[in-house]
Amino acid sequence: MTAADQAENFDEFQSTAIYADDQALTVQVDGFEGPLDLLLTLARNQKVDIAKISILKLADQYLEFIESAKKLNLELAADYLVMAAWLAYLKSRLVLPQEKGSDGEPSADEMATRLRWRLQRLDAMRAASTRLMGRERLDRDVFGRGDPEPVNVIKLRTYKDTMYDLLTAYATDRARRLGGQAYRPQMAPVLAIEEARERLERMLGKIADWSALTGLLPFEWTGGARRRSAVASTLLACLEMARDGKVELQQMAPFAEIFVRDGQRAADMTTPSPISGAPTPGA
Amino acid sequence: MSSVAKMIETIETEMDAESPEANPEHLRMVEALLFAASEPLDLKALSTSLPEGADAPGLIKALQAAYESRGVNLCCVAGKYQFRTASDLAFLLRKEQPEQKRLSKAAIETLSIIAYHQPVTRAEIEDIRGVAMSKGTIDILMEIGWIKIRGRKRTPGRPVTYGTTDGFLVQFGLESVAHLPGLDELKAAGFLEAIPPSGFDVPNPSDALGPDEDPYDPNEPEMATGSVNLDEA
Amino acid sequence: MSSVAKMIETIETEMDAESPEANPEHLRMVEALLFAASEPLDLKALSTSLPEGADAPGLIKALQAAYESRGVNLCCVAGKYQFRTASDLAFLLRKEQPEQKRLSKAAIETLSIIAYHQPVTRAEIEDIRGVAMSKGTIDILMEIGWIKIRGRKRTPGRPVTYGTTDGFLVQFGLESVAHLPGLDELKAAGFLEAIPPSGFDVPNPSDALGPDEDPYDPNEPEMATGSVNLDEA
Repeated sequence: MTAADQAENFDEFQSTAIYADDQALTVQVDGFEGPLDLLLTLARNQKVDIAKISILKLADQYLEFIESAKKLNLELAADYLVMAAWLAYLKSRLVLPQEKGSDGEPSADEMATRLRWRLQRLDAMRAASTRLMGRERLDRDVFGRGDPEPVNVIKLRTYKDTMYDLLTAYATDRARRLGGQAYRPQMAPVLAIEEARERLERMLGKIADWSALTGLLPFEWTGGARRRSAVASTLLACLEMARDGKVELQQMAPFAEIFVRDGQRAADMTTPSPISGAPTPGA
Repeated sequence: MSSVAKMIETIETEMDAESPEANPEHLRMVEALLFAASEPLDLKALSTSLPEGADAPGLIKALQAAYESRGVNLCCVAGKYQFRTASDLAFLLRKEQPEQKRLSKAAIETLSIIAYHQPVTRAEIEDIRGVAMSKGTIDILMEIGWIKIRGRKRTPGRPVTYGTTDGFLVQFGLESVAHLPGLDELKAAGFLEAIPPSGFDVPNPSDALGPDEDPYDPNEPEMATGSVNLDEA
Repeated sequence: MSSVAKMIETIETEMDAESPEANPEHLRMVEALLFAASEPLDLKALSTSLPEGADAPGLIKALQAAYESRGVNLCCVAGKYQFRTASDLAFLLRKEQPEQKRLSKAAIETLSIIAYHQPVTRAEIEDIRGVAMSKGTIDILMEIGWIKIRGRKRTPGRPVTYGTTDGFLVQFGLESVAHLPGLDELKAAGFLEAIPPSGFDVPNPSDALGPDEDPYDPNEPEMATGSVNLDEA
């Protein structure tokens, strides 16, 4: 139950506590849903058609009712008091001779008619409500199929893939796989100078005194165009290293074999040239 | 001839009368479809499952007639069709409703007023009942799924208007709000007329938007929502 | 007299024959009870709900006869009774929902390789694609019905060979696999670069058994099946 419901029920409780202790007017302890509800109950007690009810008498009853509640020191919700004030005003106008209605204000009779009409309407709506709630309700009075048979949804799967998709997949997949190799930097048949120099530096100290340059070529670079490249690069590397004093070189004649030896070792001792009568190294 | 046979003969006669050409195979199909479904089905849903050219309205009529005096009836609720146990057999099947479902008197009255007066604003409901409404009343009815916010009145403050749902019609076994019990009497007596009675527009309970009603847009900007709160306060 | 009427007459006759005194009110009750029940009911359960002295077995028999040729039948399952849709109308409770899909990248690549390189084994597909294949890929293509196991390779382990089906030809609008475009056509159509990577060859696919391929016999003895598993693993 929500707080609002409780509040509403509390209102009911308050109005329920109102008893009429005179005129044999007994109000059922049902609780009232506001002043209009109380008025309707009072009107019913007049046992006349609400359409023909005496509003004057009704106002009296209501006001008496409120008075008795006050005597019992019952706290009344504000709207009951507002209704009481309004009814007192209406009563005073009803008993006074009718003055001509000035600037649109409804006459006392019109006000009484309006109140009567509202009571009738509330009464009619209550009756309609009872009829509505009296209907056979689903799952209380009437029942649907207790064990319904659900509809099986079968998915009819179709594929949007076309010939285009198939060929694209084939061509791109295979091109990617094979093309991966094609784009790998090709091993150019050239021995880089840096590579040759690195190699030579590693070999220094291990090579024989005055080794032939062509004997120092990498084993896999000993044929064809690869050999030419290896010779050129190794020679250039040797020249660089000779400049730095790391090796010494000898060549007896143009295009003749070039000999290499460790520059460090040359400084330590004097080894005879592999070729007698060779010019002094470093010349 | 037994009374059952007599009963069946009556059905037979009625079926022949109502739709002389009701295809028996199509009848079986509609019967199966409606029996199997857990929810009411409308003519459109039935038609999509039936062979082309099947006369769904005619078949429904024939079935309704055939089941009229049976333990199970074919009812029209919220414009859809559903087999339900006959209401006079409620005593046999009635199940106690869980207590929590019991609505307060205020909630029942509010539901009825919304049903008969829709579209109706909170202020109008309060005018009829002569009492301020606690916020919980509307909430409960919304939660059960019997009422909904259906629009806004084109009056100052643009108060939201309430109406009943299809779920309400299904629950109370009503074909449409036009079939509310006693609606015609209330209308004839002028009790469904606008509030105050001196007004000239006559709102009938209707699912269609009223002449001074805008459709409800839950994504309306803040300002408009503010006016709802004013209305609800 | 319509056939429905005739049908009803038959029921009537049967009902008279089976249980001349079937109480029509009791019949309605059994009908409603069975309809509303969430599970099949046995005679005992029915009897406790029916008025004293009601002949439950007789009523059931009468109802079964009455519903025999209807869209809904009263069935007996394990000694309990239940209304069920007539079996010949089961198709009404099936809804076919079209759904458009696309193959995954791996699946379409695999399919294209199978199409071009058939007959091809799983290991060969993996070799061509350069990646291991998930078991699901072949399964999906088999399920759609675009590929089939067409034979076994005469190599150790006798791996199964895959090929495409007629369904594949229909989907891709091919008259035969021999009509798949060759290398030059792929180039001309822009699927391949003008200079394809070295080693790119496009085979001429064929439905005919390969030179080292045996036809597939799904009933081969266990041992052979074992080798399939090795292949698939």
